[in-house]
Amino acid sequence: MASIQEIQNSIIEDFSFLPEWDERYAYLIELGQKMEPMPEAYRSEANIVRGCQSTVWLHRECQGDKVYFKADSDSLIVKGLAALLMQVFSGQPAEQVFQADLTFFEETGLNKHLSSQRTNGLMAMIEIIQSFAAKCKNGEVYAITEPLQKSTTT
Amino acid sequence: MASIQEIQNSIIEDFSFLPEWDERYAYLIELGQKMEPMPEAYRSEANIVRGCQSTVWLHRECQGDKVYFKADSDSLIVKGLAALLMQVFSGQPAEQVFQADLTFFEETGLNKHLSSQRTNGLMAMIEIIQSFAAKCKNGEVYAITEPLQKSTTT
Amino acid sequence: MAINVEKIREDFPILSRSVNGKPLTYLDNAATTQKPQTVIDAIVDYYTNYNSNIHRGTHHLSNLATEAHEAARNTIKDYINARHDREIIFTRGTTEAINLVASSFGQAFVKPGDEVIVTELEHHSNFVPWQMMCERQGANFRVVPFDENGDLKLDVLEKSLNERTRILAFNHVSNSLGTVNPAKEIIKMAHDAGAAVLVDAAQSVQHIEHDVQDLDADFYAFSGHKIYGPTGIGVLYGKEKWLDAMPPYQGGGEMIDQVSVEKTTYNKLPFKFEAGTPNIVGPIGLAAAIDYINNFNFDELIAHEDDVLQYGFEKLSEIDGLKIYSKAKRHTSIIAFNVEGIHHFDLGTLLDTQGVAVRTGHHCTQPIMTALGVEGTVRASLAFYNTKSDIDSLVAAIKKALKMLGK
Amino acid sequence: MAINVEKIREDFPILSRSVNGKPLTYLDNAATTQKPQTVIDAIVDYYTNYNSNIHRGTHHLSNLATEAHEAARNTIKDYINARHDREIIFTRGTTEAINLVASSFGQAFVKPGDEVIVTELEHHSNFVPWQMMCERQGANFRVVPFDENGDLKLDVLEKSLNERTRILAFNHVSNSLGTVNPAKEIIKMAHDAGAAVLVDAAQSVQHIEHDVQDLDADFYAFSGHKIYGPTGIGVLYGKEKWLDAMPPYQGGGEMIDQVSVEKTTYNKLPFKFEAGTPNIVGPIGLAAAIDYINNFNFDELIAHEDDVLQYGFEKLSEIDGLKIYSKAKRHTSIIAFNVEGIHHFDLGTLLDTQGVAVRTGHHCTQPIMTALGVEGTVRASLAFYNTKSDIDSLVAAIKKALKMLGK
Ligand SMILES: Cc1ncc(COP(=O)(O)O)c(C=O)c1O
Ligand SMILES: Cc1ncc(COP(=O)(O)O)c(C=O)c1O
Repeated sequence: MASIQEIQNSIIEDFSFLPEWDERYAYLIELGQKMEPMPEAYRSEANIVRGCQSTVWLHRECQGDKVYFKADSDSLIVKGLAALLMQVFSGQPAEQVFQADLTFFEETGLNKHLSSQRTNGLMAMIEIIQSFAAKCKNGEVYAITEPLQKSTTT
Repeated sequence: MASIQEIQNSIIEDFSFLPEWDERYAYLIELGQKMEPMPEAYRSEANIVRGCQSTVWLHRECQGDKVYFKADSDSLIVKGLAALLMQVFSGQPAEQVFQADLTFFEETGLNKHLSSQRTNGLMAMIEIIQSFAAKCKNGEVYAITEPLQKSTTT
Repeated sequence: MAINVEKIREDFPILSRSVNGKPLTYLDNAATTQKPQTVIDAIVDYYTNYNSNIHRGTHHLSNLATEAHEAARNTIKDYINARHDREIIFTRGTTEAINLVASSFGQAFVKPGDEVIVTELEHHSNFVPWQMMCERQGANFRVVPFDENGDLKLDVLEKSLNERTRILAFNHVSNSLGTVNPAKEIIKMAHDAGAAVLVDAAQSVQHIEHDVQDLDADFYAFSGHKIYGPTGIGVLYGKEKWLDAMPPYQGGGEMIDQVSVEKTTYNKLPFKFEAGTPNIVGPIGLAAAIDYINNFNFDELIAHEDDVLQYGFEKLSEIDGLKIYSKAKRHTSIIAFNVEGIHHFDLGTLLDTQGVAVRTGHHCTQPIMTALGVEGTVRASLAFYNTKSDIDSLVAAIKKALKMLGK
Repeated sequence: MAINVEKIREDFPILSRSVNGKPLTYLDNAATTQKPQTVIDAIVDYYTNYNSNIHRGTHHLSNLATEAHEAARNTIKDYINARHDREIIFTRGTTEAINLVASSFGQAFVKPGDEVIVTELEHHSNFVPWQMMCERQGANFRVVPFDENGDLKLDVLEKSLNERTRILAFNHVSNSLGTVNPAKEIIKMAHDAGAAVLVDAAQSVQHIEHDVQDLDADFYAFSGHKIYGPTGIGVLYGKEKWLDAMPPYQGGGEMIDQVSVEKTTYNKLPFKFEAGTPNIVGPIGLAAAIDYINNFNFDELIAHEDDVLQYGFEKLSEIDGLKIYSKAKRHTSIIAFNVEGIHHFDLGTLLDTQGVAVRTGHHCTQPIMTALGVEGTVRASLAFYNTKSDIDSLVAAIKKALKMLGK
């Protein structure tokens, strides 16, 4: 599996082929639409990450030294953003996720361009992902949702 | 006795001979210094008109259809202003005082030049003078200070 | 119409900028309005030529600043036709004005078991302060609902008013739907029941009638930044008899007459409610905005706004699947909508890439969203500098966005 | 000294104006400071290019405004060395910051019979809110006196602190005398007794050390307009643990998480304490002011100020009958005085005719005036743009005024 940095680089490259913001949003929307549907059981209250305007469900699991995530949102654009986060983080070693320096938002200009992070709940998602990785690393969690299922993430 | 408007006009004329503000203040200070001392009995709590920075004592009497005032202040400049008010109002018919349109402050530029009227208590003095005149006219007061003395104002 | 909107637009420098490579179409006026150059100039003039602390100064700059600040109070008084300058209290905005009344009126007049009424149509700023006050005073908090068109249920209001009702607070215009409430009628109803009334005029003072004496409002609150003025300044009008009877809100400089360890006495109105150095330049900028408005015939400005609003309703309702929530008997300046199957945030974001600024979300009116059964809406809101061509840009942008979202 | 004051003065446009036909000598900086062109430019830039409501927008202007507003919070956080941005709350000014703490801290932590301590050296804004709070909460209000030199009586303070003391509020620098209180020592004393501490930094943050962590202040308040920034913006720093434990102050937009008729929950720090649309441009202008200061070496700026202050003490004390009240062990930026037999208002007015702006009166510190046994004083107060030649102008103007007053 490619490293967090490698994946970020390839995202940055993908975006560089899309100079217009129209195209970039179209790409995000496509990513959102293509994301594997989230199992209904994961849409629990405990998995909700509330942005000011949209809701994200974020399922997280810890297996061995790795963390796995699944996400969904009622907004397609936020779902696209979540898809990028899944690409970057899901299946990576907890240690790496915890320490990761998230560069691709800045490098793609997404951070400046998207409405303030408070609005879309993105920062909250990232915070939860990284603090979950920290807990996983320290053996404090296995999977956070009930019932515990065999992971379906790749 | 000259009318309120005549007296105001002569004040406006006096000031017009003093183009520099230095001179105008010197004139006010002189007026203040020359004002007849106020009888100690008039420096009562009831006669205090509090400005933000200086204190004015304002004694008021109603005799027949006329009103009489005496004033003092701890500030020489305010005392000078009070002296102008005494010239204009003291000894005039209550009816006239009540209805008077105070033009000389504007015409001399004193209103713009002096620090805000809230600071020097001037507006408060004028208010008290005019509302006293109204009461006098309606026969609601004779003299406001105790003990009631024969008027010493001219 | 006698007004020349193209010329008006030239007075607002920001309107000629572009966003994301597209000309700006600014339709977020209910959130905040843009400022004419005269407002910016008044602020620059203040800081460049006569910045000073006010009211207690003994020097020339202080006189100039005091005079300008107090002249501004007078301009504002005239605009809303208050009786006296001293009935005009400066606050940070509508929110602070309402908090002031909730706190000071509450302390003076609201006892345990008393009642306070608001409506379901309120902005959080005219809801939460009363909720907090009721909790502090042990009073009951009542909320009057609106019907499926966005009109207040006046019959419910009438029944809710009773001899325990101390105060009714409602907005003249809903920021979320654009509903114009029949304010005069409502105020009369409340007064007949013996209750005082606060009118939240944040969305009305710039768009419709705003005569506090004609309305007979006891309190009336609005924000400078929503009426083409600066940020950080708001106005609370209160009838003198109420303001006199209420305790001060904040303590500090300006609101003081005498201070000693034993006893502190308070200054006269309006200063009793203006603790600390005020936003000195705020009223000066706000008065410049009102002077700007006064250059025009208000009715003509508003006729133009209404014209663009009607055009907006027409054009938007032609879009497939677009649902408009603003359906009240009378409304102004605001169109709230959603498109079936589309998240408001996605639509708003894609409008932005096309230079069209609208607001999306709950607009600080969650009780309204709950009643409508939605999470949020898209809201386009007008000012007199908007044109039919802004509506055309909005409609074109929506169509493009819907295509991108697979509709 | 490395700083070039003449060049600095060119950055402040108002300093080159004249007053009453004389060049302006501005010595009223404790009341409010003048603004460098960069602050004015930042305000104009905001209104001309990216004015918008913040935090909840879905459009580009709103992002730009939100970013600038929050970047400003960060600049201010760095200037006072707070731990987190969320410990920086925007208020209208020092007065509102103190009222916020008095109200919310009071509600949470002050019970009947508890004690609150202030000092006799306080501005009304750091006196009256505590007095009002003690009345509401049924707590005891204690005032620590100062000695004949204007220094706090630390032994009395030490004795006043006890296990019932909930909070001590004092100013780092007295606006009336210029006394610098030994803040670290005082804070340690209070903490040893288990009391929280609010530092009124309105007159210190621009003149002396201002590291909230080094001071270990629990709360720290100052006004933008006194540190070369705009009017209508102030800062409350609070340690996160306190702010978290305190109830909100005002209710409304921004400070809300969820609102319903049944239950309202509050937003996170700092927004929990920032109800309503804030003074959006205020922090942006204030950050521009701090950026301006940061162009220089702070110690060098202050060394210059102190140099002019010493020169002022020297020259003023040479005037016959002039009595200086500022005699504390350590002082900064302020000289308070009177001339025997002369009313402060007369002296101030006559200085003004000569273009010299000072403040006269009680300076919102009536308890200090009572202690000194005077009605008021004349106060000359410095900023780093003042020069020895300003002092010379002051002295010459005093001499002329005394002549006019017959001395
Ligand atoms: C020491 C002190 N505290 C508080 C204040 C109040 O500040 P503001 O009026 O900006 O709220 C002042 C202002 O004069 C002050 O000097
Ligand atoms: C109807 C209404 N009330 C109150 C407010 C609050 O105004 P501010 O945020 O300026 O205090 C608003 C602002 O959105 C509003 O639209």
